[in-house]
Amino acid sequence: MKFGIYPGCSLTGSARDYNESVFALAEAFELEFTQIPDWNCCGATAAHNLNKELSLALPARILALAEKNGLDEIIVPCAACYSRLVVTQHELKKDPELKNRISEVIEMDYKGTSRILNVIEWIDKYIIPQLDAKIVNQFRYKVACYYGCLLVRPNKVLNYDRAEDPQTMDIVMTKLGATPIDYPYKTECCGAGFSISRTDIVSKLSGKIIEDAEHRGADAIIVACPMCHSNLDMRRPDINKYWKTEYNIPVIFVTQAIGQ
Amino acid sequence: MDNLVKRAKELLENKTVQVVIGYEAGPTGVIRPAFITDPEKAGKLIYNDKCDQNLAVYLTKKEVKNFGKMAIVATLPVMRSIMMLISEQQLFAESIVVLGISADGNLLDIADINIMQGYIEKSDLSNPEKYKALLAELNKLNPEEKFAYWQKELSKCIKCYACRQACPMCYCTRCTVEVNQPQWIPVQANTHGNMEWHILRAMHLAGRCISCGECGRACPVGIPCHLLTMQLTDQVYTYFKVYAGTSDKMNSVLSTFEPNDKESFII
Amino acid sequence: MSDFEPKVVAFVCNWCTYAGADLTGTSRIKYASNVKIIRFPCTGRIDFMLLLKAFANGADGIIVSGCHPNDCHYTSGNFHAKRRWIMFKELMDFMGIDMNRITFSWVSAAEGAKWADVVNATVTRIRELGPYVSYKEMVDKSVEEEVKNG
Amino acid sequence: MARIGVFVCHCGENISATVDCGKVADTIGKLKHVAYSTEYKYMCSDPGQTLIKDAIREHKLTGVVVSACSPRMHEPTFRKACAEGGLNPFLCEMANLREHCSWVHEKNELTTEKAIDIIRTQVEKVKLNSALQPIRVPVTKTSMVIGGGIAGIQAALDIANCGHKVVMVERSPSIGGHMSQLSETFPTLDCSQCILTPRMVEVAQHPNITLYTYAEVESVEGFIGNFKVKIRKKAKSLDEKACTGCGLCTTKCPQKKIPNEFEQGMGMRPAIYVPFPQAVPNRPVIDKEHCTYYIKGKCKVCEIVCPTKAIRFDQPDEILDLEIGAIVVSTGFDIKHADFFPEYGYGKYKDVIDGLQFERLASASGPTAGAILRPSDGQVPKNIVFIACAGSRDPAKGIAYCSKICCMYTAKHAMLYKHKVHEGNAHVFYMDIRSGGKNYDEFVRRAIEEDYVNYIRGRVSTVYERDGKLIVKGVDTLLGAQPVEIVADMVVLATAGVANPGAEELAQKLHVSYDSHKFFAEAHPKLKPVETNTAGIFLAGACQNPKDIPDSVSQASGAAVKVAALFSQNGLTREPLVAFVNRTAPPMYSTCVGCFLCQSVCPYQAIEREDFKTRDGKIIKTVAKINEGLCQGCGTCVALCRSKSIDLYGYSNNQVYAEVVALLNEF
Repeated sequence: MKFGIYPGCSLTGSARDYNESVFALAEAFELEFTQIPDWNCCGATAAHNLNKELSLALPARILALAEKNGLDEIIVPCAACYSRLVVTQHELKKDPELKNRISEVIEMDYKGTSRILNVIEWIDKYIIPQLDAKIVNQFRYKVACYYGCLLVRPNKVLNYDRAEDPQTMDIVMTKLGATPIDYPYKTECCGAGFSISRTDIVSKLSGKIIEDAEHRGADAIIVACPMCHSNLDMRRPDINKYWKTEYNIPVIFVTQAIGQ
Repeated sequence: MDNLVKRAKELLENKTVQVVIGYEAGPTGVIRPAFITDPEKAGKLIYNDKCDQNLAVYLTKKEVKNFGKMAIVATLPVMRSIMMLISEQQLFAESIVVLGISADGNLLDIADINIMQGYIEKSDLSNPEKYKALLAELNKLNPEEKFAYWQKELSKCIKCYACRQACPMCYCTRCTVEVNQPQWIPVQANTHGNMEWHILRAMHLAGRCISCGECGRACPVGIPCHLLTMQLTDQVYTYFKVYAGTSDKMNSVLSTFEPNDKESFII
Repeated sequence: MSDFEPKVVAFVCNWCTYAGADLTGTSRIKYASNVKIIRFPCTGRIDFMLLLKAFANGADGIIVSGCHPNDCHYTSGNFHAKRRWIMFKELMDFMGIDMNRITFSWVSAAEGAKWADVVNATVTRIRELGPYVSYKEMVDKSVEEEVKNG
Repeated sequence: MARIGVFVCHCGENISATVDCGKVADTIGKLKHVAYSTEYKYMCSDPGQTLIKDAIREHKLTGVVVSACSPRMHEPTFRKACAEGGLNPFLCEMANLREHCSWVHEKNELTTEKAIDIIRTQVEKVKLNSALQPIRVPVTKTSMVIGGGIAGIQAALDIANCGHKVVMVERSPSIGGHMSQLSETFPTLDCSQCILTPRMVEVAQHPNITLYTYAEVESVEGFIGNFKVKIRKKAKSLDEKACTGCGLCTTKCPQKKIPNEFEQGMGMRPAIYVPFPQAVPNRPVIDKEHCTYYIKGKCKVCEIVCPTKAIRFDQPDEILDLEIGAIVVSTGFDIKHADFFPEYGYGKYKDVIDGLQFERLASASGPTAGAILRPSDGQVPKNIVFIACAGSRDPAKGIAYCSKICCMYTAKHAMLYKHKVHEGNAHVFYMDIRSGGKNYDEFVRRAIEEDYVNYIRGRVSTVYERDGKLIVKGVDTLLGAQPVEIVADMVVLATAGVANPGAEELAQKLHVSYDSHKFFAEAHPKLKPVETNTAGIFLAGACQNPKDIPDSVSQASGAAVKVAALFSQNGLTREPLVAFVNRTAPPMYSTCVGCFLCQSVCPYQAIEREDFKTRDGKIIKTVAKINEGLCQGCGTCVALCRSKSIDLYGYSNNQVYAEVVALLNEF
């Protein structure tokens, strides 16, 4: 089985740890990846606010490249990239005329045949079945599974898990030996794109997410999105300053939890 | 086709069936239908790419049914005809054994209707390749040209009704053309009446035609009347996404509906 | 062709379009007198052969009209009719029989004005198309053929 | 030889103003087979009708065409007149000269010509009309009411009080339905049990009502007036005649930890049980799924303690065959349960409950004897949140409709809470308050103004537990979409009303349509709200859509009247304009070839199978047959039938063909 992987910008930058853990997992579980050659920006988060065709053309080009290289399944670890790619596939499937127009724009034939997996789906499908044979250390911790907004929304398009109180990451973590806590902040906003421009908002919102996890006695917050990670983790000093707290609960990627 | 002969012989010997409907070579080498009732004569059965008659037409004939349980050499169109006949309650699944023939001419193991359904579903159910070109060509004509074409073709019709007799789906014991109160279709052969007849036939086969092309082959004056039903087969698929003869519980297209059936011409 | 008065036959269902046409009357909305109505219980009752018979007997245009989808007095007759007309139209188009001469419409018992519009639009269109010469010629020729062949 | 009479009406000047009636009558009079043609000012007047009656006798007419207004207006009038004149009424047709000609065209030659064409067409048609007799269908004067909730009870009592027999079939061990679970009812706050139980007893004691509880409809065949129904009486493991209802068995049953359905799982019951103290009939049943004897093969404590030896462990289910003339479906509704609201923690947190559970908490006969106590720890909740529209009007949840009763019962719940917990705070999140109904809005205002219930217009995004409290996060849209967070002790969800489980299956058994939410469909949304598309089957109550008690009861009485009207005569008379499948001499029997495609086009399941058999019973041929009792005469099967074996009286192939020919040809 040959997968395509679309890393996107985060995984080559601020979320290098995510990237490395995904590849480490793949190696350990003997799953071969091919990085989509000549990949480009997925358009998140600005493109779909500015220009609809651009916001579809960018992901369409990525998908067309994957098709061209015979990659039937693409894993997209970044939740924002995942959302853009799936939304594009959905929009172009719905509207053949638009599909033709976009095909012209990207100067490539786009068919929409690739299956797009987020990291949880990928783990569930390919890692979990081999888990018993390969696992060295069970991840025996109380965890708060934080999904963020993009992994499960828009629910009608993604058709993945449920928008309110999603369960897939909790199930995966349970299989890894962890005990997910009852966590109402699973899909609350972390501040997302305000990461750079309004750190005060990020501090306020992310602070609440961390506070509840700490309060419920979680040992770690598990994420599957580089943006969530950077807001909850990288902005921790700002958060602690804002709330006058000293939170130190670790935020780790779901892939890191397996490799631990 | 040793397998076919062996299987037919077996079926007759152990009295699973009383007749095997298949193909044989006539004295002049012309392929013709064979009705084998004696296991010793099973050797006469042949199958090659000239065996293109849709034998399913015999399944509803009293003379054949009187033999008892029937086995039938069945290419894809025959299998699909069988599905239609069962759906329309003209045939019982338990009264036939299907000696399926694959596209490359080999004997298939069709143990029951479900297996046959599986085989049909895997097959290409659109109109046969060889007719597609002519259909496409006709569709390109403008309305006047189309009308002229069909007038010319249908003027040849002699109302022999061979197209009807050859079609497995035309199993009615009394056809509309035999109704004279009112006289729906003129008795005489003339262009207008012929056209009405062929429209009637095509409409009656809408959603039921399994694209075997037998009507066209049967026509002694060479009217491509199979194109009429095949055109509708295409349209049925375009509009309703179904092909006839894919299950023994087919809902006929014209006797069912979906509330959101799409059309664009009703104002 | 200016004095050509087309003959138009309307096949309508009793519960919606016939009643709608009654309402056109009670509302005193005027429309072309070329159209004559045949009443059926339901569009589901309308045999496609009757449309052909109308052309054969000299109609230049036809209107087929019934209840809007979901409004059928018999709950589903019009849905069956709709499928029938889809197939019929496709076959006619394939054979080059002029479907511009047939108007299919849904006219409810409340749409008296729509009925007048449907009739007027159809009559205007048929007037432009002229008499259905090609079909008439075929029919006439066929009669001759018959006479010739005895 | 046909002798047709044509009567041209002037309709005052309505027709004659644009149509030259004299010319019309003259021209028509010259047609072959027209024996008499005349004109008159008002054909529908008494003298006009007399004119027709006299002409029928005088000219020995075999058919009549009244050329006047729309047949939709006066066809019955003139058919009656013809019958009085001695002509079969179905030999009369109308030519619509007014609505379809004189009123819509200008006065000119063409209009008069069109009038002639219209009449000519009807003359040709009427020549082919057949003398028909009205269809008489016998009626079995016993009705069946399916479902013994308040709607079923009302319908049964109304029908029974009209003097007709009623069979009531109830799935559970007692009648009473959801109403018996309710604490108090809006807008009067009178006790539900107090007004319902007398009705339940009346049903049990009414000489015209036969009650089958713990029974289900197995199958329904036949048609209006003549249904054949099979009912499965599930084994109660009890000899009902021997049982005195003393209840000793229920107290001694060792299996006591079964969630009580009547208490919405908030109480426990034994395996042999009476659903609630006021149950009718007040006899226990054994729940075989939980009974130790049925599971493990030993116990039989109930059998040992029973003073009248009424327990029957080996009792089989019983199938009853009934002849029924009309059916009232009143199977009620259900509410959405757990897992539907993960965001509200329903099913996850004990103190998030639904409206019916709250009813039981508030009920004097409920698990807490009427005290509002939270299920988790039995404490009195100081802060309670009610969430209206939990699922309803929420297309994302698949339910776009309004459940109608929730606004009112939520107000009632909040009020009941405030009456019982004076120091407590009640909050209601709502989208809109829909309180249309007599004294309904006043009731809601009372909750707000007199009982100080805090109404917050906005939706709740999530409910979660933290430190033993329920955090309700919502929004107040009247305060500029201000986020609201309430720390509550208990949350009550007004979950959407949905169709009962099994509704779809029952609808299919009854051949009744249902909507995409599995609610039963009425025959017409405005004018036939009680009828279904199957003649003789009527709807009452919330099985059609969520309804409150007054609406259910009104509809039940409406359904009862429909049944009583049907039973008021000895048979049904129907217009004979129905389809028929031809019959010919053997060995053909019919030109029908038995493809039965007509069966799937028929909206009324009116097409049956008829077998022709040899003397020794071997089937020669199976052909279609129309059930005249069910056929409504749409004719869809006629147009579909390829062999033209089906035809329709009144609109036969011959007639419509003749109309087309006549309309287009002058002869």
